[in-house]
Amino acid sequence: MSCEVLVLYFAKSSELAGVRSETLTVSTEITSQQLWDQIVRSHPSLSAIQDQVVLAVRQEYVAIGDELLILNTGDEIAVIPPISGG
Amino acid sequence: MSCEVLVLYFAKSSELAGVRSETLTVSTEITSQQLWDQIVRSHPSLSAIQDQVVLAVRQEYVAIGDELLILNTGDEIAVIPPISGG
Amino acid sequence: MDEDVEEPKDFVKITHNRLSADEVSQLVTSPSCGAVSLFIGTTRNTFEGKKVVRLEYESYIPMAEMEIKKIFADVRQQWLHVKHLAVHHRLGLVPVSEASVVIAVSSPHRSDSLDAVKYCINKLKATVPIWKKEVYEEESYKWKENKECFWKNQDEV
Amino acid sequence: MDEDVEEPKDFVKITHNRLSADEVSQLVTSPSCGAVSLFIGTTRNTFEGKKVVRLEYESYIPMAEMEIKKIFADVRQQWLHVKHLAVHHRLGLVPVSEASVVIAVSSPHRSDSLDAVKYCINKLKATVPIWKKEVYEEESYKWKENKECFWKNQDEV
Repeated sequence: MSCEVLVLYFAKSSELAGVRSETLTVSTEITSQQLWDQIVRSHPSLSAIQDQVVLAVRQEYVAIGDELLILNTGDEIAVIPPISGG
Repeated sequence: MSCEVLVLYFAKSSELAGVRSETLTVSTEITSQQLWDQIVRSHPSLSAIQDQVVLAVRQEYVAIGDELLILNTGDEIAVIPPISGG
Repeated sequence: MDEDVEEPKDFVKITHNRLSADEVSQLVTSPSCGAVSLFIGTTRNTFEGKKVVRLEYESYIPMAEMEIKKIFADVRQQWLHVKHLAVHHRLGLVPVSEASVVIAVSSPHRSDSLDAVKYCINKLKATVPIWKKEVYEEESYKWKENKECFWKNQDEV
Repeated sequence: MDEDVEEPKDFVKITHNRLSADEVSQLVTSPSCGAVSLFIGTTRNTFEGKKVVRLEYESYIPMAEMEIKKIFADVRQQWLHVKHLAVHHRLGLVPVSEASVVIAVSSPHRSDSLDAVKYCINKLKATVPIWKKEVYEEESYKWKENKECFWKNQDEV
């Protein structure tokens, strides 16, 4: 089973990916590592920051790793490089 | 030897003394306790707060006690009840 | 007005407009509170000897608002007497010396608001998805990284 | 502008006018500083269940200014990176919810200004000759006493 998620890119990740958002078709059951790997396949330049990012899934932080995600069409995924607010 | 000092009263001490400032003739060598005792003789109602005050001599705090003060005419003495700024 | 009838309020604004310390402090002022503590983050003119000509902030706005509300919830658990909380964060171009963030906390007595405002700015730097790009005189630039950013300091989130 | 060329400045004002957080924060803002911390003391509407209708402050002004400058000297000894310091204290009638004191401290990094502003307000309450008279609804009143007032806490000064 697969679904269409909205992927958002911010700051350096948006510069590397060359887009600010896009729709990606991914499996509905996927680890965060697999999701990240698929994002990097679409935008190989993102591998430059792979040790420095986390993801956000439905606006909640998710580390890149073994955590299993259950995704649905329309879910919002974000690539979050190191923050610098304040 | 004696001199004329300016005594300032603030907050509750000014209400009790009934004045905000006055000139007092005091000896040029005097302990802060003796100075306070002389102030209380002029305004007996001030004895109500004698455990709660300090003095300021030339705008520096001086506890009421054995400290010997060297005073000159024109020196400013202040009676300082507990503060509540901020 | 009885001091228990006023409900605690939370204010979050992420905006492209200039920030005002007076506005944010007035949001949290309460007749039952004797203390308002503010933290104002301002943009600096140098970084490692390079002259900063301007800064630009961007944010994942809805998530940033949620993360700020989580910080507020943490504060209310730790400091029961905190009354109102406000965070205004500016986005877009921020000239040097202008405020990028204003945080205000009110409480009946001062130690709660002083400690809580410190907690808020420390936590905001670690968890709220906002990014600052510093642009240097020679027109190079750098995306900044808070040392508090929580996934920079540990192996796993 | 180089960050070392701007001299640290101290601002003290004891005034009958209304205080402004923006004004005080702007006094201490510096292009070399990323942080401004403020403390605003506001007048409360109740004391031990009694409704406070107004507050009046008075001060031994020249000595209060000197004591505030002593606090600034202490701050500069303890926090070498603090840049500018400002204290504005209001006198006379202060309506409920308005500011009686605003303290602002700037520093390149935030922890210095946050810690220094806390030190300033704690020390101000202990040593600066200013008095607050709370007037209650039934027109009784009380001269307040800070628990920090330094000669209330020890046998000898």
